[in-house]
Amino acid sequence: MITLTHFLVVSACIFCIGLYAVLAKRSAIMILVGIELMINAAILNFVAFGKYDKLNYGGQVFALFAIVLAAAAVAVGLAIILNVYRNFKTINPENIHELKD
Amino acid sequence: MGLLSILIFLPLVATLLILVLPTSAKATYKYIALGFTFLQFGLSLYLYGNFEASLGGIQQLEAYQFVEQLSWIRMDLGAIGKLEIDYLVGVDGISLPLIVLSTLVMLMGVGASWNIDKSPKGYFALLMILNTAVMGIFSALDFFLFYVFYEVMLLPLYFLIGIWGGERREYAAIKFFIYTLLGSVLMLLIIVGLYFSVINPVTGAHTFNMLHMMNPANYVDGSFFAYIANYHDVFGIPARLIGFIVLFFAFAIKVPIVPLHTWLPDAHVEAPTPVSIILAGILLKIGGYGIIRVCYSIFPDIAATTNWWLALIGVVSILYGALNALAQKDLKRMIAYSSVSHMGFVLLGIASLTAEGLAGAMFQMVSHGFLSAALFFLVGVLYDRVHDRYIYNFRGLASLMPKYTAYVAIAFFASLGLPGFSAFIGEAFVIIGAFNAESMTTGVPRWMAIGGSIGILLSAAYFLWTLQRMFFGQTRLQGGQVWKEALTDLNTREQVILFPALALALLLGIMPSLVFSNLNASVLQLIDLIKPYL
Amino acid sequence: MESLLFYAFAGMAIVSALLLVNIRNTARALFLLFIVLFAMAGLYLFALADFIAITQILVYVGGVLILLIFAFMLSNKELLDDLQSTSKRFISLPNWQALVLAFVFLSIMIYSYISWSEHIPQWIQQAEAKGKMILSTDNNIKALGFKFMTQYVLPFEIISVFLMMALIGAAHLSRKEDNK
Amino acid sequence: MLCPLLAFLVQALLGKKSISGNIALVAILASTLISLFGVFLPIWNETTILQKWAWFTIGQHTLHVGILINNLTALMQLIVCIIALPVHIYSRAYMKGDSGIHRYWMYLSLFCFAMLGLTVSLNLLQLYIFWELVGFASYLLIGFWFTKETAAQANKKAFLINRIGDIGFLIGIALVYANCGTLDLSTLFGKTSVLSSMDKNMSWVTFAGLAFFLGAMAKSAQFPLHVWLPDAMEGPTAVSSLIHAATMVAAGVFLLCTVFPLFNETVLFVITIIGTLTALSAAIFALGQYDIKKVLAFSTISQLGFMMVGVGIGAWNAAMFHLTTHAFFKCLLFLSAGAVIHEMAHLKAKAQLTIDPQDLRHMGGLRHFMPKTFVCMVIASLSLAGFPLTSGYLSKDSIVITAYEWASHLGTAYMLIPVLLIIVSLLTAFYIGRLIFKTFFGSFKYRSLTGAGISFHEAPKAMLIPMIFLAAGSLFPFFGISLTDYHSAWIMHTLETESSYPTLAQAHLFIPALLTGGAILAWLIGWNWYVKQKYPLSENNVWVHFAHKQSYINEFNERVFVNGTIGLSRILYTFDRYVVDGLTKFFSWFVRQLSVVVYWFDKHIVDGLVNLVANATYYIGHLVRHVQNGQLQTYLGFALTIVVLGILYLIIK
Repeated sequence: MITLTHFLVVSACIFCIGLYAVLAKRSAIMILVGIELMINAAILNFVAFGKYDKLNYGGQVFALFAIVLAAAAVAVGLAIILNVYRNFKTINPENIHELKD
Repeated sequence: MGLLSILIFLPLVATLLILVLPTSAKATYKYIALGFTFLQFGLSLYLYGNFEASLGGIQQLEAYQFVEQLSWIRMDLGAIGKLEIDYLVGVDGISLPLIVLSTLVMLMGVGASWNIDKSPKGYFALLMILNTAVMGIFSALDFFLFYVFYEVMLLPLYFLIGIWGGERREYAAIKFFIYTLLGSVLMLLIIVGLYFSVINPVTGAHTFNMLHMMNPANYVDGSFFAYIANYHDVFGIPARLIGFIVLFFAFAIKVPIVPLHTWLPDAHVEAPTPVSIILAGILLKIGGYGIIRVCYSIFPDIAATTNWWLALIGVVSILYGALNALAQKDLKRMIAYSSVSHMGFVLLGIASLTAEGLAGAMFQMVSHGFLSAALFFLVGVLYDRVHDRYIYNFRGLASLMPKYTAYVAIAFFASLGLPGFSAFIGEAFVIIGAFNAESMTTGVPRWMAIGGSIGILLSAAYFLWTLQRMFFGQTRLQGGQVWKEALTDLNTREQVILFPALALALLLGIMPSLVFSNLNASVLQLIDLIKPYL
Repeated sequence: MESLLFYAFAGMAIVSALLLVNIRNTARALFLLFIVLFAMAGLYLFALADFIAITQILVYVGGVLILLIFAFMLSNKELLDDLQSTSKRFISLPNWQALVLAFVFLSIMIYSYISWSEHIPQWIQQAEAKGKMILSTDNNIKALGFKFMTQYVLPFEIISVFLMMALIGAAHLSRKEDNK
Repeated sequence: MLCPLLAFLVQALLGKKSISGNIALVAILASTLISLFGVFLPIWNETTILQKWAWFTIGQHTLHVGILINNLTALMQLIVCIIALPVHIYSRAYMKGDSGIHRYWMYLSLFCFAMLGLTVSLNLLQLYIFWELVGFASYLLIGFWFTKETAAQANKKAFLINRIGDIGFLIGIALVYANCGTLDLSTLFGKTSVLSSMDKNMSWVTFAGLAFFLGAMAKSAQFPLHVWLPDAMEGPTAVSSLIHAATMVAAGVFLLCTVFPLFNETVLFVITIIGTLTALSAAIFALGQYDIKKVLAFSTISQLGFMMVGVGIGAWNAAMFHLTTHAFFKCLLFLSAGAVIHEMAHLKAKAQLTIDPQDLRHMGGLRHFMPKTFVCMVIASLSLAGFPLTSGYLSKDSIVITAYEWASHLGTAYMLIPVLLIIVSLLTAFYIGRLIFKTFFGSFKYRSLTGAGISFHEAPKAMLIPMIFLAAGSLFPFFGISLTDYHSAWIMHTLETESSYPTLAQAHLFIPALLTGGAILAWLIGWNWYVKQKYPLSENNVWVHFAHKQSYINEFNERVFVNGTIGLSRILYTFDRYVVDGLTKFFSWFVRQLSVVVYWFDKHIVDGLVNLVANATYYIGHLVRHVQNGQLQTYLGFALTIVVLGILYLIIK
């Protein structure tokens, strides 16, 4: 029997892996990948909880919204990365520290 | 203002005077000091002259003489009770000879410091403070007052050794200071303990009065140091025994007894001559005086049970000190060790708990007082001339300095207990008292007395050996011709200082009654105090 | 059987994700992401969200992943150098902070899930009790269609506009600017 | 008695001015007259005189000083005076021209005072005081020529060995005081003595007796404490004759006679044994000596041994008798030897010889030059050897015969003692004969010098007169008319003791005969050996060597006791320095280390806490600065950290 907790644990694992990638990776693309993983983990939670909301289908609906938003975010993010790459000739965020003065 | 207070605080006036006078009047300091000590000596002689010998003292205030009692500190501490500290001074047969001795030795000390030229202001001021403290110790009857004087004494000595001393003066001064401070801190603990155990029968308040502490009736039942129904113990040792041991320890450092003596040679060797004189002449006596006045009088029950150990320590000190003196190559160090040996006799005599032994111990203290002072002065004379004290560097001084040799020989023979001199009376009666102890069943076995008498033999050995090595034979000096010219015979000032000391040694040797008659009543009283516990 | 499959998918997702974050080669990492996303889609199925799973595959695998690969390829040359220069260690030193943080976060979450599972929220209990759960026999796609067009029509429209804005913005950003 | 004290004080005050010694001379003359006419004649055989003054009170006991004069003390006092007087006269000539002469007279007066004080002391403590003063005066006189290394050594040795005895004496006094509560001689040993009511076999009595005997042993140079006496010959000869022959060394015997009632059987037996041993060993040692004074010194020791035996066998009157006669003839011997040495020293100085003026080997044939000295010396020698018609004959025989009677009373094993004594007597005759022969017979080595303007002549009158006086005293009429019967001597009469054993008539006959015959035989041998040059033994003979070196007792003492004590003292000093002081130092080191630790604690922990606050602020600031490094990931991580912390807080709360 697959309970709610099963999903939640898996999603937590994925989320944390994504989190690690976001925090530790030296490539903007991998950071983006990390974000995707986190979003996926969130979607999994939506879906898992949505199982108990037959009336509104809130979980699945928002999962769809989230997927769309993620796709949009990836698109924008990749565009930014490409721009940055063009400007700095690197996608390692450590080397991109022009944000500070 | 009674006579004793004048005696105590007279040097303080001198201190003030010296401090007030500008440095340009440097030359007058020593005259001031000399004048005041002379005055003090005169006062003490007056005290001696008016002393009523038949009164005992010890634990009866009525039997004390020249008593002054003023309320000093009165404080209501609420739940703890009232703090009652008196300015209580008085003299009995135990303290009188020591007071006279102290004034005399002080006089010698001031005379010996005639050539001090390193900041004489501070020197003489400190010397006078020391003088006050010493007088205070010998006449204080309030334990708190006693302690205050005891502490006041430390400081000037520390500076006198540490500033005016020899090469390793700081080391010696620190050593001396730490040792003595250790003793006095321990003493303070017991004082506080006693304070809470004893009440003044008149006012009902806790008191520091030593005389009240000597009366078993004044102890609060169940208090820490109570006589009867005392269940207090520390690590299984009864509280009163602890108190006695700790107090004894404090005074034993001063005496000094053998395992605690190591400050003495260092302090003596490094101290300037006058300080050595005072150290040996007065300060060591404070130890003996403290044992009699404090340890024995306040804890007579313990004194009666522990005297075997005390006597053993005394005998060990005698032999150990003498043997160490035999091994010395430094004249001053030798005399320092001889002091250890001679003070061992004091302890043995005290521990014998016989009238002969106690009186002999007191006499030995007095005699050792000015004899060791004279000896240290004599070493100082030599050191002044050539700045060397190494025994093997001198030979045949007799033909070079006949007067000096005569004085040294007299002092040596007096110290080694030649009859006719005071040390003989002291040592002989200590030995006799120790022998007598078995008949009186005070618990000191005879072999200890025999051990002590071997110390007399050893003292003859090291003194005579030194005499032979340094003074007899053909003149041969380490420093050659330079020394030969530097080693002039005694001058008048030195003779004036030495002569009275040695004359006194002779006088007391021939007429010991000068001391014994004043002592006797007190000694008997003390024996009576202890006897019930034997 | 069902739970075995679930565990297989879950294991695949987690292991692949772990490999993903630890692999140095970005290209491989992206392919591992592909696997992760597939596995996730499989997991959605177990949550009875078949439409979401399909959308996941379509949008992510078909769109996002392609995009990422494109971007990777565009910045490839520099990226490879960069990868070479980084530390060969399995976990390079500055990463340990991230690792610790992630672990702490994970343990917090798992702890809270476990403590939470002991007293499940009321609405879930009610749903379970009343049988108002999505069942595997339900037609989810139809229900979703109805919901989108009725109850969620406004968010649906907004997200559509938003998506378009994003796409236009992305295109604008990534266009070559000669005048700069 | 106080006269010499006055003389001493006056001379001490006058210092160098009193060169002549007239004051001392007058003083001793006065003392002699007083003691003879004022004390001795009235007191002798009369009641005792007792005068005392309270000295001081200690505890409940009051000690007195005073004078106690009975037969014994009066006799002793007289001896001292009568011997001291000639010695004083003699010294005037002998010491003439010495640079330290004023000190000499001072010391001599001090000695006389102490010795006289010793004889008339009222109680044991007073006796002890004078006892030590005598030793002190002797110390000063032995070391009179203090620039001489050997003299300085000898006086130290003398004093120290006497000190050993003094300790014994003191212990004895203490024991008596502890047990009897008084030190008064008359109370202790008088007619109604405290002791008579006591059991004499108690251990303390034995112990005290031995302690007193130890004192006497050292003072009277008994084996093995005799070693100081030969060395003491470093002093001027006049001093040797007075102190180390006649008076001071006899003080030990005097002490034993005084405290005689205290002794029990055991102690007496020990005394006898030691006395015999001393007599024998010293006689043997005397045989091997070349120094004229050392021969005499050993003979003194030997004779003192006789006296001890006298005391030991209970015949203390015989001991006193021998003491008296011995004082005369031994003093004479020394004075005569002194005269010889005096002349030899003159000869040496004039002829610039490098010889020891006291060495027998350089003398010989002197009877031609110094006939009067020779006669005096011969009389004294005869007396020493116990030849009939001399005083020594009487006194020595009295001891030997009494010893014989004592031994025959007790049993055969005890016979060893009189037999040994007889042997010693014969040895005595032999060595004194050797001395005489070597000095006065034979041929004089330096005779050639005397012709060449360097005169070698008789001693001056000031030296001769006392010698002649003493020679007269060495003859028998001085002590008793009877030639053979010592019982009739007046000293023996007065100091009668109750003997517990019967008189043996035959002993009175054959022992004197044996002694006299033996002595003559010994002289014949000596004549043959030394005058006729038929010396049978080589110089390096083991036994001669053994005797010469005094059986290596000195070396033994040096090695065992002196080095032992000094070694012990060194070890103890090292112990003191490194262990006792080391402990102190260790303690101080420990405290210092502790303080270092505490300081470290203070610096790093306590102060560290303070610093930590500051540093924490700094580091947090630094941390925050670090966070604000413009890197998104760090920002993110930081934000997340805070979130995590917040969540953790919520969980834990």
